[in-house]
Amino acid sequence: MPEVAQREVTFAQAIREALAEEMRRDATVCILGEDVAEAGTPFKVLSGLVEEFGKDRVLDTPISEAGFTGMAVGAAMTGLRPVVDIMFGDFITLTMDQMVNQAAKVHYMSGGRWKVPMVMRTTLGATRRSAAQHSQSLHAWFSHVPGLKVVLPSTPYDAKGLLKTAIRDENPVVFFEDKMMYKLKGPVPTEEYTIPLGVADIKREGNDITLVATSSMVQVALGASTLLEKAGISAEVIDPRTTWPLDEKTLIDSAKKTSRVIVIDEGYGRYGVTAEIASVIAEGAFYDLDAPVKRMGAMHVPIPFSPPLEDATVPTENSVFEAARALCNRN
Amino acid sequence: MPEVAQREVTFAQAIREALAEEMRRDATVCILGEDVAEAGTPFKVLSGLVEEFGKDRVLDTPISEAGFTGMAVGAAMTGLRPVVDIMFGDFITLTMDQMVNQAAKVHYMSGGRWKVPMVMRTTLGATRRSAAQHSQSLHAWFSHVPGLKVVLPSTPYDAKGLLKTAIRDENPVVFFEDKMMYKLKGPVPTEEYTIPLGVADIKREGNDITLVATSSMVQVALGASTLLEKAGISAEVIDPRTTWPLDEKTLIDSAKKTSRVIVIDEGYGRYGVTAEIASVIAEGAFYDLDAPVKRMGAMHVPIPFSPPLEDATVPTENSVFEAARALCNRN
Amino acid sequence: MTIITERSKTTTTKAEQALRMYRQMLAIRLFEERVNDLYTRALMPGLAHLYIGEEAVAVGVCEALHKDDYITSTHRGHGHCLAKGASPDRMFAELLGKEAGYCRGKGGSMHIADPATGNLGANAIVAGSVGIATGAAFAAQRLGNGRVAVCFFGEGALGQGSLYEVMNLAQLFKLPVIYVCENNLYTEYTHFSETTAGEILNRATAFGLEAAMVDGQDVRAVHEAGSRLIERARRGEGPGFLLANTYRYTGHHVGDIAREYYRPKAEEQEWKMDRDPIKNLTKWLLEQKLADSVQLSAMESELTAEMDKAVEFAVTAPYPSPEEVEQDVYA
Amino acid sequence: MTIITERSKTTTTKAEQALRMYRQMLAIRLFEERVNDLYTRALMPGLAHLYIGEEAVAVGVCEALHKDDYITSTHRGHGHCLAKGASPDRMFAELLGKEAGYCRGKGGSMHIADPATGNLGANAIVAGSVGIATGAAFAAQRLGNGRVAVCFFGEGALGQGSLYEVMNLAQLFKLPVIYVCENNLYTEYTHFSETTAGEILNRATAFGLEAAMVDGQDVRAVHEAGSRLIERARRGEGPGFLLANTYRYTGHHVGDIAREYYRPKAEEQEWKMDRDPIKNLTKWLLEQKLADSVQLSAMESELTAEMDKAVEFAVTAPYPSPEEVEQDVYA
Ligand SMILES: Cc1ncc(C[n+]2csc(CCOP(=O)(O)OP(=O)(O)O)c2C)c(N)n1
Ligand SMILES: Cc1ncc(C[n+]2csc(CCOP(=O)(O)OP(=O)(O)O)c2C)c(N)n1
Ligand SMILES: [Mg+2]
Ligand SMILES: [Mg+2]
Repeated sequence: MPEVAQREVTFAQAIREALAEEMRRDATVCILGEDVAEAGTPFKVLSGLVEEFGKDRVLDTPISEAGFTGMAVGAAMTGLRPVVDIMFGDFITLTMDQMVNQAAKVHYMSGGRWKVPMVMRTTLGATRRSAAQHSQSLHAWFSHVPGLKVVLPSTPYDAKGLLKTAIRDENPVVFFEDKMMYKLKGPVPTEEYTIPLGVADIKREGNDITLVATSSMVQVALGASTLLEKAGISAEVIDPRTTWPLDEKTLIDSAKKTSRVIVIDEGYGRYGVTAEIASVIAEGAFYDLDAPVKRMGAMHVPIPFSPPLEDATVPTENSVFEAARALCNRN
Repeated sequence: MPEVAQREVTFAQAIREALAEEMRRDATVCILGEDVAEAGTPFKVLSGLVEEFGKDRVLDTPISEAGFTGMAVGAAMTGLRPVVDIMFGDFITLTMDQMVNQAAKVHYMSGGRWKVPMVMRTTLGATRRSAAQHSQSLHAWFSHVPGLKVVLPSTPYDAKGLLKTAIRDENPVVFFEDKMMYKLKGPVPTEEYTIPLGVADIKREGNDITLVATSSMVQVALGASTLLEKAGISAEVIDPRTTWPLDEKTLIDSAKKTSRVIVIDEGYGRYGVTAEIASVIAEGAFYDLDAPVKRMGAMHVPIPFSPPLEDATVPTENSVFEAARALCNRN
Repeated sequence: MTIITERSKTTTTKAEQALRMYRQMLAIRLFEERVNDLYTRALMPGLAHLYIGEEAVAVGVCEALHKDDYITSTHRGHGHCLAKGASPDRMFAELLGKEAGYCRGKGGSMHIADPATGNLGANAIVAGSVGIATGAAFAAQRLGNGRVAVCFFGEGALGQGSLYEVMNLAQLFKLPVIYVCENNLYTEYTHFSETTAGEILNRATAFGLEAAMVDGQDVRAVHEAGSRLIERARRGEGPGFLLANTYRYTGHHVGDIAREYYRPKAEEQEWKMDRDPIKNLTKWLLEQKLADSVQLSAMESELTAEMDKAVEFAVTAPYPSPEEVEQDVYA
Repeated sequence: MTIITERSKTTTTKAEQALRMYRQMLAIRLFEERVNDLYTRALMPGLAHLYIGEEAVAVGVCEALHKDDYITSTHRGHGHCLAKGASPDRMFAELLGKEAGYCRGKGGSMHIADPATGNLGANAIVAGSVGIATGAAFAAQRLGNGRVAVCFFGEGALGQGSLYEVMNLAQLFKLPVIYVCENNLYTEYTHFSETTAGEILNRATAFGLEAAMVDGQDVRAVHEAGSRLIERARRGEGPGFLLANTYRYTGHHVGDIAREYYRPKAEEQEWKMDRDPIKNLTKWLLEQKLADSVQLSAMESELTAEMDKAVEFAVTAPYPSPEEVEQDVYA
C-alpha cells in the first residue's frame, strides 16, 4: 500500500478503531462482556468506547459467558449486531453450546429464515505465564464447525480491516486475538478500508520454502525467514488470515512454487489447524512437493506456568528456522 | 480369535457387560447421568444395571451436564471411578469447561499430584433423522486436548474390551459410541479380556489401498472393501480405535504397503479427525504414496433433518467404493 | 417501528377470547393426534414429542402476545408454534422433511422457526433457547419496538445453569422477557422431584424476577397470569417467570409406550379425566352459555377438515432436492 | 478409612483457637505482602491476586475443618491454601515456577494443589471448581469417610450457571459440601451490584440449601457460622452456603493500581481502618486478656522470619529442567 496515507497504530488500537467506526456507522452494533465498559477490558483494548457510545451500547455483564453469548445470538436474530468479548480464549469452553448448537446452526436449521450476525472476540496465545487455563489457542474447535467463520489477524492492518468485515458479516464470526500482540505497532491506512474473509495474505515472497503461519506465528515465521535469508534460503510467508473460509488456492499455489512447506500455528498440533492446512496442501500440491509438509504447533501438553517450561511449548523463530533448514537439506 | 469361546452380543450389550463387570470388580465405579437408572438410558444401553448395583451406584441426575461432569471430576480425584453418561454427543458442548479446563489439566497442573480416573460415555453419528443438534460427531475436539484420551469402538468386541480398559485408566477418557450401532451384533469372548488404548486394529488385510476408518465408518469401509474386491481391488481396512493415543505406526506401515489411502470418519472433514490422520500418513509414508491421501467425512453443513438431505451428508459404502476405485485409477 | 397488534385488537369480549382459545387448544390437540398417526404409520422420520395435555399453557400465554412478539420453544414445540400462529400445513410438511415446510425440511419437528409469527425456533437442546429469548428481549428493549419475548421450556430445563445466568442478566437489564416453565412432572423418564431440589418459584424470585404459579390446565388462569407478567414486562418493569403445572398425556415421544416403570397409569387417567384443559374450558363455556355444543362440534368438524387437508398437503409435498443440502449454511 | 482429626483434637480452649486463627491470619497477610514485593521486583511471573483483607474468611472456615477434609480455591487462593495447612516455602516456590513448588512449577499461583492438606486445587476459571468440590463431597459420602468439602469462590462466581447446577445436585444427594461465597464487592473492576440481581442468599435457599451470612472481617463469627454448616453437612444433613462479606484491600491483581474509576479510595480506607480482621481480633484478644501485645509481637517476628526464610528458599530454588514439560500429561 505505498501510495496510501498511513498511520502507525497498535494492534489494540486497530481493534478499538474498527469497533468505533462500525459503531458510528451502524447503531445496532453493541458490545457485551465482562469489564468492557469503564475498565475497557483487562487488556485495555476497549478503552474509551463506553465514553463515546455510552453504557447502553458497551455493556458490562456478570461473569456469565454462556448467558451473554446466548443473549447475543438472540439479539443478532432480532435486529442487533452484538460483539461479545470473551476475555480469554480458554473460556470459550463455556460458550460452546451457544456458539455451536445455536449460533452456527440457526440459519441452516431454519431453512435460511433467521440469521445470526454476531461477532465473538476472544484471545489466544501462550508465553504470558498465565498457566494452563489462560493460555490456550482453541480456534481449531470453531474452525471445525460449519456455520461459523474464524478470523486470526496477525497485524494491526489485518485486525482492523478484518474486524470491520466480521461485524458486517451476516453470520457468526469468531475473532481470535493474540494477547501478546496488543502492543505490536503497524501501519494502517488513514482512509476507511475492509478486508474480505477468506483471502490469504502473502506476508513475504520467497522461492525455496513456504511458511504458512497464523496469528501469533506470523511474526515468528517472518523472523525465521530473516534468519533463513542469511542462510541463503528464500522463504515465502503466507498468512491465511481466516481458517474458515480457507483460501486453499493461495496456499497450494505457493506450495507448488516452493515445493516445501511448514505450517505453523500456536494451537495444539494434534487434531489442530496445522493438520487441516497440511492435508489441504499435501493433497493439492501432491505432485510438486519435495518433502513432507511439516507441522509446528504447541506441544501436546497443558501449558505449564514455569517460564522455562512454558517457553519450550511454542514454536520460536529459531525452531522454525532449524526446521526449515532441515527441510531444505542445508545444515 | 478362533480358539476362544465366543458369544454373540449386541454393541449395547457389550457396553453393559463391560460396565457390569467393572462395577463388580471395583466398588468405586459408579454411573452418573440422565435417565440412566430405571430407564437405562433412552437407548436402553444400561438396562438392568440399577437392578444389580442399586441407586447408589447408578444415579439419575438432573439435566445438568456441566454440573454432573464437574462432580465426576471431583469424585475421580477423591476415590471414585465415575462413568458419566452424556446422552447425545452434541451435548458435550455443555461439558467442555469441565472436561478441558478441569479434567484434562488437573494431573499436569498439580505436578502429577492429583489424578482424574473418569470416563465420559457419549454418542456420535447421523442418519437417525435427529437433525442438527442430535447428530454431530464432535470427537475431534477432545482429540485435540492433551490430557484426554479418546476411544471410538466399532464392534461389540472392541466396545467391551476398550471400555473396561478406559474405566481402569488413571486418566479422563472419552468414549464415543455410534448410536446407530447399538443393535449391531458380534462375537465377544466368554472369558474376560481387555484391549489396550492406542493399538489400531486391522479389520481386514489387503494390498492395493488402505481404508482408515473410525467408529461408524468401519462397517462402511468393510462394505466398500467387499465391493472393491469384486472390482479386483484388495483393500486393507484399519481402525485406529483410539484417536488419542494414536497408533501412528500401524497406519503408516499400511500406507507404505498399499501406497494409497483414504481416511474415513463421520465427523466433519474440515479441521477434523481425518485431517490429523491424513497428515500423519502423508508425512510418515511420504516417499511411498502413489496418490494424495484422500479424506472423507461429514459434509461441512449442520446435519439436516430431511432424509434425502441427511443421507447425502455422510460417506457411504458406495461413495467410499467410488473414491477408492478412482484413487486406484480403475474405472 | 410499529407494533402489530391486530390479534389483540380483535379481542372485543371475554367470550370471543375464550372461544378463540378453545379453538386454538383444539387445533393443537387435533394436530398432535395426526402427528401420532403419521409417526405410527412410519411416515414421520425422527422422533415426535407430543404436546397433548399441555395445550392450555401455550394457548393461554400466546393469547396475551402480539403477532410480532417473540417466542422460543422446545423439542415439545408444536403447541407453541401453532398458538403463535403457524399454519398446520407447513408444519406438517416440516415434520415430514418436505421442501414446503417452515424450514424447507432442514429443521424437522424440533426446529420449527418462523419469522412471520415471531417464532425464534424450537430447540432440541434442553434450555438451549433461554439465551436466545433473553437476547430477543434485549434487542426489543434497545430498538424500542415494544416487543416482548416468551421463553417456553419444560421443568427439566431448571437443571441447566444457563437459565440462571440469563435470569440474572434479564433482571439486571430489566428485559421484557417471560420465562414460562411447563412443569409436566417428568423429564424423559424421571419424576421432577428426583431432579429438582427446593421450590421452583424461589429459583426465579432469588434473582429478583416477578414470579407466579398457575394451574396449567386452566387456560383462562394461564392467560390471566401470563398477561399480567407480559404487560408488566412490556411496560419496562422487568422479566417474569410463570410456572405452569401441567401434564403430558402420552409418552416422552410417541415410541415411549411402556411407561409404568416411571409413572402409574392411574396418574395419567386422573389428569386426562379430571384436569383436561379442553374439557375444562368446554364445561365453562357451556355453563356460562358462551357456546353450545352444536357450535363446538361444528368448530371441531371444521378444524378436523383443516387438519386433514394439511396432512394431505404435507404427505404429497415433494422432498427438497439433494443440492439443497449445501444451501443456507451461511447467510 | 480413618479420619485424621489431630488439628481439631488440639483445640482445647477457645483462647487457643483464637490465637491459632490470629497466627494463621497474620501468616497469610505476611505471605501476601511478600508476594506483592516479589511481584513488584519482577521476580514472580504471571499475575498475583492478593488475599489481603479477606484473611478471616479462609481462616475462620478452615479452622472448622479436619486435615483430610477438602477445599477448592480460586485465582485468589493463597489464603485458602495456607489456612488449610500448606507450607509457605513450597507455595512461594510454586509462585516462582520452581521445581520445589507444590506443582513442580507447572501450576503457579492460580493452581496450587496439595493432596496432603486436602487441597483439590486453586482454579483460574471463575466457578471452575464448584463441580470438583461437589464431586469430592459425593465421593466422601459414597466412601463413608466422614469428610466434607468446602468450595471457596468470589461473588463473581454467582454469575456462572454451573454453581446452580451443583447446588441442586448437592441438595438432591444431601452432599457434605459447603459453598463459601466471598463477597469482596468487586469482580475484576465492576461492583457486584452491577452484576448481581436479587438477594445472594436466596440463590442458595431456592435450592433448599442451608444458608447463612456473616461478617467476613470477624474471624470468630466466620468460624462459628462455618462450623455450624460444616458439622451439619458432616452429619449428613446436607449442603450449606456461607456468604461472607469482605473486601480486598489491594487491586484485582498487583498491577491494578489506578482503581478510582471503579471504587473510591475512601471506601478502601474505611475497610482497612475500621474493619480489618487482624486488628479486630487483636483488639478482642487484648480486651479479653487472652494475649498481650508482647506475645503478639513475638508471634509476628517469628512468622516474619519464617516467611523471609520461605522466600529465600523459593528465590534460590532451581527451575524444573526443560524435559519436565512433557511429564505428567497423563497419569
Ligand atoms: C442439554 C440436553 N440434555 C439432554 C437432552 C435430552 N432430552 C431431551 S428432552 C429431555 C427431557 C426434557 O424434560 P423437560 O424439560 O421437562 O421437557 P418435557 O419433555 O417434559 O416437555 C431430555 C433429557 C437434551 N435434549 N438436551
Ligand atoms: C469463566 C471465567 N470468566 C472470566 C474470568 C476472568 N476473571 C478472573 S478473576 C475475575 C473476577 C472474579 O471476581 P470474584 O469471583 O468476585 O473473585 P475476586 O477476584 O473478587 O476474589 C474474572 C472476571 C475467569 N477467570 N473465568
Ligand atoms: Mg417435563
Ligand atoms: Mg469479588
